[in-house]
Amino acid sequence: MPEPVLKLERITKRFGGLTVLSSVDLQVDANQIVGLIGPNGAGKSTLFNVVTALYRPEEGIVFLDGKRITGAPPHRICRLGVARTFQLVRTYLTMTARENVMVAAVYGGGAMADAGRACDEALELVGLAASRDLITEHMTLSARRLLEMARALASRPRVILLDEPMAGLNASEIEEMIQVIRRARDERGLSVLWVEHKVDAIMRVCDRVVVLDHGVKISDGTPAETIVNPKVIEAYLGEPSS
Amino acid sequence: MTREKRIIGLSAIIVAALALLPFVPGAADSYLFFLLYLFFLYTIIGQAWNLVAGYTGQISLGQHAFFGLGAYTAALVWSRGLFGAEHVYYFDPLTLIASGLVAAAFALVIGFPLLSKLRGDYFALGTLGFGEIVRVAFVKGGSYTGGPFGIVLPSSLYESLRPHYWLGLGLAAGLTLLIFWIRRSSLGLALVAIRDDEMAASSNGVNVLKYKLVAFALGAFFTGMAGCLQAYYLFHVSPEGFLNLNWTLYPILIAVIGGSGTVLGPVIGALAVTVVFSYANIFFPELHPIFSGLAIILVMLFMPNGIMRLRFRGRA
Amino acid sequence: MLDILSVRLVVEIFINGVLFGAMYGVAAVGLSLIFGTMRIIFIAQGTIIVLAAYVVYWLFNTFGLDPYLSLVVVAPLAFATGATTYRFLFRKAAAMADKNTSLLIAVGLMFLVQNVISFVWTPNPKSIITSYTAVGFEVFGSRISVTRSISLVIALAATAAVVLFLRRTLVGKAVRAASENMQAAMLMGIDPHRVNAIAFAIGFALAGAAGVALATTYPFDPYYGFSFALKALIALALGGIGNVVGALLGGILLGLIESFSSFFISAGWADAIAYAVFLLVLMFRPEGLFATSFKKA
Amino acid sequence: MNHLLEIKDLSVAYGDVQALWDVSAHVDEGTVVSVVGANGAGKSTLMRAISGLLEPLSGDILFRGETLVGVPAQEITARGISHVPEGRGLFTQLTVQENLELGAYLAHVRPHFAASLDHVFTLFPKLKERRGQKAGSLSGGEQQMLAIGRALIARPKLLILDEPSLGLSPLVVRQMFELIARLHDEGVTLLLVEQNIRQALKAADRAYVLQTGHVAMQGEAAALLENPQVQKTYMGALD
Amino acid sequence: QAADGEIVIGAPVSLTGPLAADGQEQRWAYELAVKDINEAGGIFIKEAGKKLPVRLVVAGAIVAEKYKKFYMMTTCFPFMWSPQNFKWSALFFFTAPSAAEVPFKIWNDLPEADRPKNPALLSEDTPDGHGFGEGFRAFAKQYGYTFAVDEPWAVGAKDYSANILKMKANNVDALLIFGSPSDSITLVRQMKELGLSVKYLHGWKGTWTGEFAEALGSDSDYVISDGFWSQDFPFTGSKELGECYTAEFHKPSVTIGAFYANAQVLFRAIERVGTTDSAAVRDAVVGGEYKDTVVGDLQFNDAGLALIESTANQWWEKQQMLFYPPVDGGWQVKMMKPWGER
Ligand SMILES: Nc1ncnc2c1ncn2[C@@H]1O[C@H](COP(=O)(O)OP(=O)(O)OP(=O)(O)O)[C@@H](O)[C@H]1O
Ligand SMILES: Nc1ncnc2c1ncn2[C@@H]1O[C@H](COP(=O)(O)OP(=O)(O)OP(=O)(O)O)[C@@H](O)[C@H]1O
Ligand SMILES: [Mg+2]
Ligand SMILES: [Mg+2]
Repeated sequence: MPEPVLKLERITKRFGGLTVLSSVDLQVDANQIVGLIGPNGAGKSTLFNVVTALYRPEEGIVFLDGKRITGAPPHRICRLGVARTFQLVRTYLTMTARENVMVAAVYGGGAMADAGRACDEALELVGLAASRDLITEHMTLSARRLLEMARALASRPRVILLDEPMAGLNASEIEEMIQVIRRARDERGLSVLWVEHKVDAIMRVCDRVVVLDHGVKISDGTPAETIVNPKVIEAYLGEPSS
Repeated sequence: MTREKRIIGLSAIIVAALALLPFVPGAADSYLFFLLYLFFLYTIIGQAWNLVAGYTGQISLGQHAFFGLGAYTAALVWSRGLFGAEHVYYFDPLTLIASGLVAAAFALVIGFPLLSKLRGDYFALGTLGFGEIVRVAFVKGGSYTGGPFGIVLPSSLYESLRPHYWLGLGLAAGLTLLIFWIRRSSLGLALVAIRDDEMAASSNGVNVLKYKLVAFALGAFFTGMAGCLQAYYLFHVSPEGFLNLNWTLYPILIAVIGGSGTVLGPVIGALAVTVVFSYANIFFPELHPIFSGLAIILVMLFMPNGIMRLRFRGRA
Repeated sequence: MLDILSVRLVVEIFINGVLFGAMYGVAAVGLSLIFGTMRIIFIAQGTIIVLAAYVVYWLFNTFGLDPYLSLVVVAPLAFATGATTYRFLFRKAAAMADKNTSLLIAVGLMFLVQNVISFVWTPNPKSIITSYTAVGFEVFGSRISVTRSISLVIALAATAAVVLFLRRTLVGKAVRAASENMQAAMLMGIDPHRVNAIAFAIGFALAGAAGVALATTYPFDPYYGFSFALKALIALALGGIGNVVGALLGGILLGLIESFSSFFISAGWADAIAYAVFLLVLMFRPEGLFATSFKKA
Repeated sequence: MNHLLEIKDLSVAYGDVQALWDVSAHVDEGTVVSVVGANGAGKSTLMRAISGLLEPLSGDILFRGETLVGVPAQEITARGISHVPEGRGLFTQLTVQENLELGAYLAHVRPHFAASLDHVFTLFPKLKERRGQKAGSLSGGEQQMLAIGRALIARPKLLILDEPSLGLSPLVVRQMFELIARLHDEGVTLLLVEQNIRQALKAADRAYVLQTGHVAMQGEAAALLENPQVQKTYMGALD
Repeated sequence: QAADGEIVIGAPVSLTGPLAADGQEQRWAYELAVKDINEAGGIFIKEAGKKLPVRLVVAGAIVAEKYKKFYMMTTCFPFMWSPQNFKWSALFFFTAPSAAEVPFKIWNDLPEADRPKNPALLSEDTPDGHGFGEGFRAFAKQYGYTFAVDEPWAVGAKDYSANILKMKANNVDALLIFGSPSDSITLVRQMKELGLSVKYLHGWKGTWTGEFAEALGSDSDYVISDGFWSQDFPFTGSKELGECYTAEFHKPSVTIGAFYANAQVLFRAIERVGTTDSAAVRDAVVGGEYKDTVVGDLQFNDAGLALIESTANQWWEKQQMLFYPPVDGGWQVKMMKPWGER
């Protein structure tokens, strides 16, 4: 069996007395899109922060392609092939869209010579090619969200962590975003770990879905299995309404 | 683009004209000539601070330490003949570089712990503390640093202000050019990314600590060389004259009045500060600090983004 | 050295350190308050304190007003000056994201005020002589200065007032809210400039109180404000920026560091030692020595 | 009839970039009005102009017959408009409790604070658990809850919600819309910006569709919900 | 410069910043000297063939050495000035060693019982503080005293309780201090607060300003100060100069004489050579003799240095009583009373 691209073992994270993640195991296989869902405050974003080394876990190990990456600083982790977006959008506000993406293209670990091309391709992929010279301070929130996606792609990662990329998009835009995610996987051979509250989208696109509740993994399976899991219904989905 | 080209062309002409000015008879003896020297010196320290704060977002309040370290390096190397007895020290390139390097080395040594641990105001305070420690260390340095009196250099070597003028011009223009280049290079990309959002930058693969250090050390390097240049002018390097907090205050004033985070801002700021300070000094000898204080306040009230950005307000 | 050491001596060094540190403390509390509104280090704080000391001096010499009594005049005057200063100098800058502007206005204000003082009252040091200045009293065999003890009381009262204001009153919370997100504060119905002006005014009133303490205890000159502000800054950082009680404690700690290192090492090194401790604290406890909670990264 | 809120030919610009052109709309007392539209259509801009965060270029905004143009934002809040802005506008350095207290900053709502607080805590029990924690350390969804809770405490006459469901889990989103329905029943007037268009239209009485700064469509929410063009452009295949 | 029918003299004087206090006395003395010379008709210049008036330009520092303009100085220590081998300046002042000897000479003239047993020295961390400190230590050795406490004195620290406690612990009975006016005032006040009494308190630089006595009131009594000059000097014009100053400022000065004399020398030098040519004026001063100035007779050596003697005054009811060098019928130094008995 091939190595999973990203593998998390027994991740535990506390803030003071508050345990936000307790012994979470999780893996993302090559070319898979894995959904990560759970109620607000379940610890999803915290898990991302642990993987990208913005937080240091109290316990647990993160492997990328079988190699341990816990302990490496954030920029190193990006260069090794883990890119991410942020739930509360963080673009470089004084830079243009293209410059934003260029940062990742130049420093993210891909070949320097290709940086310009990678940058333009990423902008093209998310559909922001026309806004490339806008200062991002003047872009709408959702455009910035797309920009973050482009930025993550431009660092040419092995795996990409998306934190609610569809928040604030309407149905048609969600449709486009799904295409972006799929194309990223299909054309770039990426693996995706994706946090989202738009359950329909998750269920349609993901190969597997992991559910967190109060920092504990309560379910891990195909979308079909997940959607009928009583624990998940109770903690997250609620009784299906009309 | 064409506008930019015009500015570059114009700047080149101005620099060339300034470089030729000392050949005009009588020019080198005028008060204006001295003011121009001061203008160059201010441009260097303003640009250096701007690189650290304007581009990288790290407010340094320890620039006086680098200025002093540069000056003391020159003075010590010279007064002790560290490069050999037969060496000529006055306007010696080796000493000049050494001054910059010593300042940069200190920046690296102190910058590593400060920048890896501290952010924002705390970093600013840390550099301030560092600057004061350096000052006290030189005051208490005994015979090695000349204590509070400092070190005196043989001022009889002084012939004219021309070499200072040219060196100042060269450094100021060179540094401005360097910053212009940095802004468009990938280095500049990293620096601005760090300024805008450190966390995002590190997640995009930017080695935040490394580039902060690079900017800090580069700023210190040029500030140190400016210190050396001023030592050649004053021939007396003392804590009072060189480790004075003014050398931290001035660059900030210069960069912010001109427009921090812009390439030409510190140049404009240096010009403004030179003019305001000198003319206030001539016309209101007793009141000039009042006048200067007022000038700072007025500029900040009416041109809060600096003179440089004034014209571009409202642009998308 | 050791043979002259006695418990009493150590106690005296300690007491003097605390009393002196309280001066730094009260300045640091003012800095902390203004930091809470403007997110800037208000570098002119020390100079405003010195200005207040000159006003106290002037009231004393012209009208024979007792320095402590003059607090009744000085504090409201300072309060009004603070509000006016905010209105005309900082209002516009407070709304801007870039804090350098406010910082520089403060620098300009410092230059301006210290030189105006120098112009009006000459640059020579001034001090106030009354029946209680330069007088000490004896407690358990240790001599303690009267005016310095009163300064400590002033510092404690001022800190308590500010803490109550910030933690207990809604306006205090509004100040902190407005400093973080001015637009959001407006959406709460807060007039950000009004609450900022109040905080600024209180910061100045504190400077007025500190000015009284300074004028009765030490000679002062127009340029002392800046070095005083620097020390207050260290006190602030020791206590943790934004932590008001910490600011006072930081000031007292700084006083102790200086007084013990002056005695046991050398007065010439006291400054460097204070700065070194400050750097170490910054490095290993950047949230200050007296902080109880962490900020989010 | 007199509208609670009336917007007349409103134009708004950011510097040189105009974001709204001659937008007219109105909200009647006790109704829920939804504003929908694509990203960048100008929805948030319209809300910011109403609550006084942006100064219009031209046009007028009337609230209970009085103009809001030129009135400072805090004064508009005092007149009874609460705006939960895009991006939430929390005070991240203050605790949850302090954020909520500031919701009752206005003198006339302060006496009701205790009761309102209980109400908010029953709506969002998570907030009660986290009341001593700094708002900045809350999860994204918890922050959204806090923002809404804080606005409710001010007991506004007009509540403006800019994408309240953003980042909330499905369960909580459902609760959110139930809450909106309940507020509607209680007679609170609501102006709702939502990307979740189907839900938004279901919850609303009237709706406006903004397109690149213009009002493209308006009318009864139920009618718009059935409108094939709206369905095609904004609801996609997913819903 | 003799252009345009007047003689322009530049005076770099600190009018702002921390040195402005000195600067103002300096300017006053220079302006008076210029006024006096102009009232006498000016200075005769050969090229002009007549006496020309003098105009004083007070401005920021001029670097004489660089511009090869002659620069007359005082109140600068020769130990700082001499090693530089300046060609374009001349200086008259006392040397730090000669001044540092003064207290020991005074002590040795005291009755056996009054001589300090445990003297202490506090000298400021500045160039002149260091210079003096060295001098005091050398003479203490020579005269057979040892300092029980010898500490550098932090500038502007405002809190000297650590120094004071240390002196108390060491039973210090005499104290030499070298520091700024502000610091000296602070120190004396805190000595009183903390109950440190000494029999002899002699200060340099910080204790001679009028502010010292003004700030301390009667607590300044007994304190001894150094000086460059005294209106009690038996030299021509001394008394008038002092009275003129006191009439205007209501306080005494021990510096204005030096500044006035500085101008006197320069004017006479110009008169001697009859030109304003810097090199000629310089040559007239260097190696020259100038008799009967307000500081007495000045003899410049070949390096351009003339030495004067440092003075000592005791504060008494806000007056400075000259007692060293002794003048006939002058003040006799008093031992300081403990604080409790005053
Ligand atoms: N720095 C911190 N200090 C204290 N508590 C924290 C901190 N960061 C996160 N938490 C808490 O940890 C919990 C998990 O937060 P996290 O942001 O991971 O949630 P989430 O699953 O991403 O939720 P959402 O879907 O709402 O974004 C929350 O309850 C939050 O309050
Ligand atoms: N601060 C700003 N500066 C300049 N332009 C802005 C600013 N904010 C918004 N805009 C522009 O105004 C237009 C309308 O933006 P607005 O935020 O109102 O859109 P929206 O409909 O709320 O979109 P979203 O659904 O993405 O929130 C957009 O074109 C946007 O680029
Ligand atoms: Mg989250
Ligand atoms: Mg919006």
